[in-house]
Amino acid sequence: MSRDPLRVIQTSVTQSPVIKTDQPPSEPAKQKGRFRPALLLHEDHDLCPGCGEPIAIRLMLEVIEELGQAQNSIGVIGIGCYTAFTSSMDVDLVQALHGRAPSVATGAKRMRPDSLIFTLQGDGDMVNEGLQEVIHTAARGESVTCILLNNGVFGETGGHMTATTVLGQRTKNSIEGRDADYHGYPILIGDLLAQLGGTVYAARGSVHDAAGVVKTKNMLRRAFESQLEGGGFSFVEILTMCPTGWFVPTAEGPGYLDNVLGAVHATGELKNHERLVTTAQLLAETRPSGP
Amino acid sequence: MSRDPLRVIQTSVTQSPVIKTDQPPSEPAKQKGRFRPALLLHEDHDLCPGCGEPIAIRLMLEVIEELGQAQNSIGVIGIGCYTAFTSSMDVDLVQALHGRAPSVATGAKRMRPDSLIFTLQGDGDMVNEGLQEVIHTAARGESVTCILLNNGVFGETGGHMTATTVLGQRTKNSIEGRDADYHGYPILIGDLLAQLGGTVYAARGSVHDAAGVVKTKNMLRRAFESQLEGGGFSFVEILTMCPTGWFVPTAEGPGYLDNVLGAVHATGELKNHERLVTTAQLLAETRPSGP
Amino acid sequence: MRTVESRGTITVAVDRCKGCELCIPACPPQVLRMSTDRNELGVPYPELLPGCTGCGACLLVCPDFCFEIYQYETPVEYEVNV
Amino acid sequence: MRTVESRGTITVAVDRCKGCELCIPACPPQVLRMSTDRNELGVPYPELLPGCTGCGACLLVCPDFCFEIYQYETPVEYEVNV
Amino acid sequence: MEREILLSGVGGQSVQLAAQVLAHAAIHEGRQVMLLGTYGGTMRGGSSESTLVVGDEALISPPIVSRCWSAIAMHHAFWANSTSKLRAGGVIVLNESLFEAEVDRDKYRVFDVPATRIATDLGSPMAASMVLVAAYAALTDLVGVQSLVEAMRESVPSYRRQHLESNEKALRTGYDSVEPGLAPAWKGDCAG
Amino acid sequence: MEREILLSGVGGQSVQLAAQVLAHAAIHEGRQVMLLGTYGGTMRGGSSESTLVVGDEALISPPIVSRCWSAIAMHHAFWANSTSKLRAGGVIVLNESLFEAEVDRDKYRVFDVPATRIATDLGSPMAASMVLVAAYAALTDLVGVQSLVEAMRESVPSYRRQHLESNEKALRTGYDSVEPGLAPAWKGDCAG
Amino acid sequence: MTRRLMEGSEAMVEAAIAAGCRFFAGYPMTPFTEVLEHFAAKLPEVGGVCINAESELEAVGMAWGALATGARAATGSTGQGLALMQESFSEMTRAELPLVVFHMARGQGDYFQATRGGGHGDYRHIVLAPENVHEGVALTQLAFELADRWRNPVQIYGDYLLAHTAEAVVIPTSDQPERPPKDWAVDGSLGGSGRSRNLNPLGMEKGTKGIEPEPFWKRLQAKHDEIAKTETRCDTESTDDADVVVVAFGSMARFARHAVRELRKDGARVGLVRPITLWPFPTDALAEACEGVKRVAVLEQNGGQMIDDVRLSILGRAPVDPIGGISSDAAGFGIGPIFNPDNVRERIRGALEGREVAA
Amino acid sequence: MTRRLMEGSEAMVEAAIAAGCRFFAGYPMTPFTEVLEHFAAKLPEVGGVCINAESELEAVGMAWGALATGARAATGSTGQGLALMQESFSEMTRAELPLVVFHMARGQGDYFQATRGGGHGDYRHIVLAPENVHEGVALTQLAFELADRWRNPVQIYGDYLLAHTAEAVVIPTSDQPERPPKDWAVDGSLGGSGRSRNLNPLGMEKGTKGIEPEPFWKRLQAKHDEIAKTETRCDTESTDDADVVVVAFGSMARFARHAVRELRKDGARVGLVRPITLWPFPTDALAEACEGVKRVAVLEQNGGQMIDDVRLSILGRAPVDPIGGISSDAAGFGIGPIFNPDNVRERIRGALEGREVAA
Ligand SMILES: Cc1ncc(C[n+]2csc(CCOP(=O)(O)OP(=O)(O)O)c2C)c(N)n1
Ligand SMILES: Cc1ncc(C[n+]2csc(CCOP(=O)(O)OP(=O)(O)O)c2C)c(N)n1
Ligand code: SF4
Ligand code: SF4
Ligand code: SF4
Ligand code: SF4
Repeated sequence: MSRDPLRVIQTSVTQSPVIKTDQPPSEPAKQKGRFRPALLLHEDHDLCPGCGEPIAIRLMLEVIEELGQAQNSIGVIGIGCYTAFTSSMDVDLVQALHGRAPSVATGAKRMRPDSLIFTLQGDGDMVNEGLQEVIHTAARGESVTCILLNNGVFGETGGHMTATTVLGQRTKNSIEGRDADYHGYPILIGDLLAQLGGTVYAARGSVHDAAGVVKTKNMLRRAFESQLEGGGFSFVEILTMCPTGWFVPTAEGPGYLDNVLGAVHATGELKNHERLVTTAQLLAETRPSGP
Repeated sequence: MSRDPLRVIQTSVTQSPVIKTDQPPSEPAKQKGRFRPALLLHEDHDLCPGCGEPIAIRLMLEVIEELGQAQNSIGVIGIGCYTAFTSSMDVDLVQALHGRAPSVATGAKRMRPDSLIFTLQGDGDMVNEGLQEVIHTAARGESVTCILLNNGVFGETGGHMTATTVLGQRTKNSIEGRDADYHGYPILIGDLLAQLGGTVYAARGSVHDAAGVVKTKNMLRRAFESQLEGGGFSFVEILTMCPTGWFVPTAEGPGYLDNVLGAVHATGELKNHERLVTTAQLLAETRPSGP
Repeated sequence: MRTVESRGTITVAVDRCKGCELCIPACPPQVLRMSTDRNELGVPYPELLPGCTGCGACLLVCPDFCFEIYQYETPVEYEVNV
Repeated sequence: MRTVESRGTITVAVDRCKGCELCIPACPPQVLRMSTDRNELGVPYPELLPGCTGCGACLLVCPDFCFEIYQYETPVEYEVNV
Repeated sequence: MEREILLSGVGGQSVQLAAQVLAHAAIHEGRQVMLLGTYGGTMRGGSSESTLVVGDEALISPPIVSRCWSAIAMHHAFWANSTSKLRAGGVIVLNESLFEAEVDRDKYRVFDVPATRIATDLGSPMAASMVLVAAYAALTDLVGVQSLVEAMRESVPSYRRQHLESNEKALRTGYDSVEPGLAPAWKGDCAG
Repeated sequence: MEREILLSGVGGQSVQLAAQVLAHAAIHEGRQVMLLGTYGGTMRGGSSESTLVVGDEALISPPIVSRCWSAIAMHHAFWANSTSKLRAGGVIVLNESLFEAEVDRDKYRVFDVPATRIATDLGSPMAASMVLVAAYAALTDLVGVQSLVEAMRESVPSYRRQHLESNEKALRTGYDSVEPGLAPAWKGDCAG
Repeated sequence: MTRRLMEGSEAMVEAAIAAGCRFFAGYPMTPFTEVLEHFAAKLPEVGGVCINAESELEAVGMAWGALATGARAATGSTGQGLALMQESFSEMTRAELPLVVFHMARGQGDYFQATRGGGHGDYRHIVLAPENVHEGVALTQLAFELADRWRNPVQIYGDYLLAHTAEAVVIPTSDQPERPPKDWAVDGSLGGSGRSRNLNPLGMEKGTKGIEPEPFWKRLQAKHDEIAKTETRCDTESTDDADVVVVAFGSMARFARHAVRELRKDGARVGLVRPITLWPFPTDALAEACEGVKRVAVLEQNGGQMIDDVRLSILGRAPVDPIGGISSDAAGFGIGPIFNPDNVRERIRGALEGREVAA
Repeated sequence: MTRRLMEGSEAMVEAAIAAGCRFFAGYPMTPFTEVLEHFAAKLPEVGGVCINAESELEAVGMAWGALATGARAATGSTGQGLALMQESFSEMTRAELPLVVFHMARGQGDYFQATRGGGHGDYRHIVLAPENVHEGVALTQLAFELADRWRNPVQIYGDYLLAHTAEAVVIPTSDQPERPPKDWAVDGSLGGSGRSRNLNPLGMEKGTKGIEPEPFWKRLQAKHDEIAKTETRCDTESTDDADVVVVAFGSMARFARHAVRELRKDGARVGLVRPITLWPFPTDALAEACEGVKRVAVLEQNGGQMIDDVRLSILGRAPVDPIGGISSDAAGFGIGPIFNPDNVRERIRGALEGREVAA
């Protein structure tokens, strides 16, 4: 738990009336959003306060529903904090071992070529333990969609460094910050995957703010659509907050994501069929002044 | 054996005298080259006629000798046809499992930071079974040199497709030629490695002709030098002939290499400290008219 | 005193809120603030002030599925002390 | 008849040769050709004609370590029927 | 002789720190100790428990016990586990300020210590667990107050160094807040 | 009854093909067969051997034998292994054109067939192994010539279809080149 | 039903396809390579898929995915490659996936790997060890049946000799028993309904929170107990009046059988017990066959592995002695000099004479 | 020599470093994670290196490289992660590398994995199972000694309780016995001389052609026989007059010992045998301790694995019954409800009364 129980919450207290929000409004109103996406069986989960993973999972489920694929999808789930959602996601699932989801997805797709097959993995799962699996799956051009929840740490085991941890980032086993000489450099997995012949779509989004969430949802939609068109491998990386693993106060998660992870793993589309963009180019465009 | 025993050798028979070559010349002459490099215990080996791997191994051993590293080198050897040379290479060696050499090299380097540590691997070994190892080792910026003998097939087990086999290439299990839809696309491993933060040197050479051999030797020298300077990860990929695995007549190996493998895995330097070049750029430069 | 119009409103599942505060900066008109009270989990939760536009940004960023969003057919007005 | 100068020469370990022919096209002055005889392994091996420059290209491409290279202090001349 | 002590409370109440302080203090006094902390749930407000065994010589007790000699309760929330293991006649030292459950005062020797109030009065409400273990130490003579203070200095992680003073004050105040030796640990045999 | 046949020669002499033709022919004639080919070395010119067992019913022999009833030798080079396994009185059919080793003609029943010469005369020197197995078949009555021809048609890989005719001619010529039934396989018990 | 001459690897692949196998993934390694090659050539002809996986880890993962959709699917390798699959093997057993594994071993040194596994926790694979190509065909088809029946992985333990020996075999076609419906598989159709599935190795149920491994694992254990009770298979020959019973499996048993018959001809009182299932080991059948024998001689091509199971069956009622041992060719592919009828007969004769037989 | 309160994971890491371990690589997994964390924190302080490897496969490979240079080096994981290392484990045993493995298991279900392995071929690891943190320290140091002495991997089989229980321990410093010189290691200095080395698992020699695995593997087998003869370790208590002997290892033995002492107080004739080396299993010591007993009760937290070794030791001379079973907490980390003194005592009492004890 990163939240310091002694920290006093600072809110701007105005004289305004506080509006009752414990039930739907009595005035005539149209419901525009529900607690949970249709494809979630219940809202409860044990993930930490301020974790970005549930936000990403919502998006993914919404897109599946919106594309009419609720009854035509098989998800292959890695091992990480998000695994807790396997009991509440209302799509058919296969639990894979840590790192192994892309191969499992491959086998499923080859036997059910018309189903929407996706993986859900963390950065530890995909870029550490299972790096080879996802690269080979992309090179092979499997028509599956791999979704990466990238928080730059192993959340589940307590916040250790992964292959995407950015330089200087403090983690449980790089307590002075990731040091290039001792720990090496982060891998920009999106760049590696985008350039492979079998990849048709690759993008990197983020859930640190509402605009990021909206953009990320569009990426997920495009990725799934590419798969349904049968083209080849598609990939969406989603930067998610892990205040617990980052040792930052919960509320500072989004800012830390944007300033630290986002300054290296820049968001944007990396490949859309013929168009190929590198992270370096994205960074130059979106953060011309540098991190 | 790819060589058809019935094929008649066509040589241009002239009226010239055939010069005796069974012993050194009696006329005063300076010896410019010896049968085997100094660091090879004997010349015998069981590799196929026309195999490119012994040529590459010669270069590697010559460079080690020339850099004065004969008594300061540890080679970590993968599993493939070239493994047969572990009994004749006169440097300290560690035999690794198929795919695992880069990690073994890492452990050795960390304990002996001043030694020249290199791996010798085939494409099956490095780009199939152990893809993840070499990428992580490069990202980590380990000061080791990984040497890839890339013939686009598993030679040792009989010529099956690997992750570098180019489209259309016939192999034992892609007998109609590698088909992108069924088998996926080749991986340009040099490009993946060059772009990683921990890589200081990456190049792709070839032994299909004498000029290629000379260039490749320079690449090996630069790679080893980068390591000795302590900079980070270095990598040399060497395209080698495997007439047996390619199902082509032995003498056609070099041409096949150049026209088929070389048209995709273009040769040249991919990274030299700050300078980064992609294979696509190399192709545009060296084969402007396309394969 | 001034009048503030709410074009929309929300319901909040207070007892599911883990108090992460992600919703607070996400709200474009800045009409969410953390309570001084604590919920069953022992943490403060968001309270709504007048001026909600029903944009759903809070819902988008909340990791705990605490929000429902409504858009009024006719905006509702509140008197506010500034 | 014409005179051909050899600036260098080679020794060939004939019985180690596997007959791959890689040395033949590698030789810049094209003075190597495959024998009609066969060696212990049952394959033809390279024969040297006049005109060797001692460049060592054959050595560079031979997978079986069959070549030694020499450069003459004074070039040697051969009479050749064309 | 071996004494089992179960500490329990709610995550965030420094139950584990209190257990460590007691353990380190016992080591200072030459005893053998064994300590196993367990946490329930991933959220703040989950259970925090610790099993501590202190003895004269090589311990026989495994790290999870079925019966125990005494219990320290910072809160009633996760008290059920402790109470199920306590031997009849066992010693209970509870944080009167927060503890709201029923306790069979005939079966056990119960001591109420207003630990949170004492700590709040000292200006450091987070040091309530220090008050409580110190009171426990005094009541049972398990360890002396000086050992506790030194043990606390060892146990507090470096990034919490600013709390050393207030913790020491809490320990000393807690130790003095009860009548010492009412339930001696090292005299007589295991109660019940 | 089971008959073990060891075929041997030098890589490139089509020893394995010959063994397969014999095996397929035996299947045609309703027999059980077992066949295991082994190669020595990676280079051309290494050994090429094959163990074939043919029998009336479920075979008892394992795929590697210690003793055998007969041997077919395309060349003397790797002959030692066969000769060490041959039972006294065993049948040897050898390629007289190339075979240059000593054979104990008192101990074994030896038949010399100039297989390479016959094949060369037919214009297809590579079909020598066909000549030799056919001669073997005739001498031992192991299988008939028609079975051999059909078996050959099944065994030749598709990219060698151009050799079907010459192979057939080699088989028939080989079959007719010896006096049939001199060393019958299916009469009497295992020699030696 | 024509007989065709096929090497074991080809025959078993044909048998698998006839049994409905539609997916295979593998990575080459001698002597397993030909199994992969035959699947690669033949599966597309029946609309199946064979992937030349980039490694053994990926191969087993692909099989996992194919199995999850309800297809009959398999992978394989030699012991080295299977070593890499151990985590998947144990978890697939827990996920109750009917995997079939073609293990073409480099000899018999992988008995422990096959029967005890190197995964974590309590799990077992059914292990079938064919003696020859005919049985290779039959046991391949049985493997798919058993895998489905028990929802448990089944390994076929072969070796170089099985893979490379050709015999004239008949591949039985689809007179297969009715297959149990795979009401546990995922086809993607059950989302959005609350009845979607989660195929997992932890016993995790949809709609609940947390997992309860203990009852789940105990249920698996009970299943394994049931398999152990009902699925042992064993072949005995001439044990009734035997002084010495030889125990051997797979290719080694072929040599043992030959020797036993030859020795019987000489009047020796020797019998053979051949476990067909290495797990569950035919403990009872072996114990029964060895009642009253003077000695049990274990002929295995390794340093002594199956002998544990033999001793566990005999439990001291007769001396149990090894007459096999480590034996390898120069390439390490597993065709050691022990595979020689004379050699084997001498070893058994040694046991008959009460001599100690050197490995 | 001050006593310090340390959790098992920390104490064992300190013991390893005091024993000269200078390299560690691992990948996090509960309950092994803290071992990695402590190595990561402490090794750099002594000039050593700890790499947060990107996977278990890479971790074991790195340890391989470090060991090859002659350093004392280790890796570790839980059973799941070790499953991935099986190929390396068997080949490192053949390459005779003195690897030390910290196995912090999720319970005792990995007994087969530890003692039989899931690698290929014939090989064994020495397996040490500490009962408590004090012994964890001692056996860690012994592990490095044995690994070097035998040039063979040594595993330390611990679990959640061992890793997380804190005790006041003393870490013995460098009063280590003289270390044998590593005249087999490679330091890069021997090239160009004809005496360069090739550290390999195949018995391949420099300057020769081809390999000769059989004699090489037989030599390893002989080494393992020698280890089995000389390195068994076993702890017995109150077995002299016992009617029932309980056999248990590791954390489970802690509970068994407690129960045996309590039951002895009540006059029950019960004893304890605790194998300290799981391989080599203390067959003789166990057989001796169980002479004349009415029953041997095997208390292990799994579906029945060590019981094979117990039965192989007793060979029918007394009934051998399981009194443990599968037992897990909800997270699957291995602290099942069987770890309860009352529960254990009742199980042993059941064995004393001749009742069948349900798992
Ligand atoms: C083979 C294997 N090694 C290690 C683990 C332990 N493990 C479980 S989750 C996890 C980290 C997950 O990190 P990540 O994938 O980044 O997801 P997050 O928890 O951050 O969501 C690890 C290392 C495992 N389950 N399997
Ligand atoms: C884990 C494992 N899988 C498979 C093999 C079998 N194997 C040995 S060499 C080899 C292929 C080697 O190919 P490559 O690395 O390209 O080298 P080449 O033989 O072409 O030189 C394979 C698959 C092995 N040794 N280990
Ligand atoms: S540890 Fe990080 S990733 Fe895991 S639930 Fe907590 S915040 Fe999310
Ligand atoms: S198979 Fe290929 S790589 Fe191997 S020795 Fe032959 S030609 Fe070379
Ligand atoms: S974002 Fe959700 S969980 Fe976080 S404070 Fe707001 S309502 Fe609570
Ligand atoms: S290159 Fe070497 S092996 Fe090949 S033909 Fe020439 S001499 Fe012979």
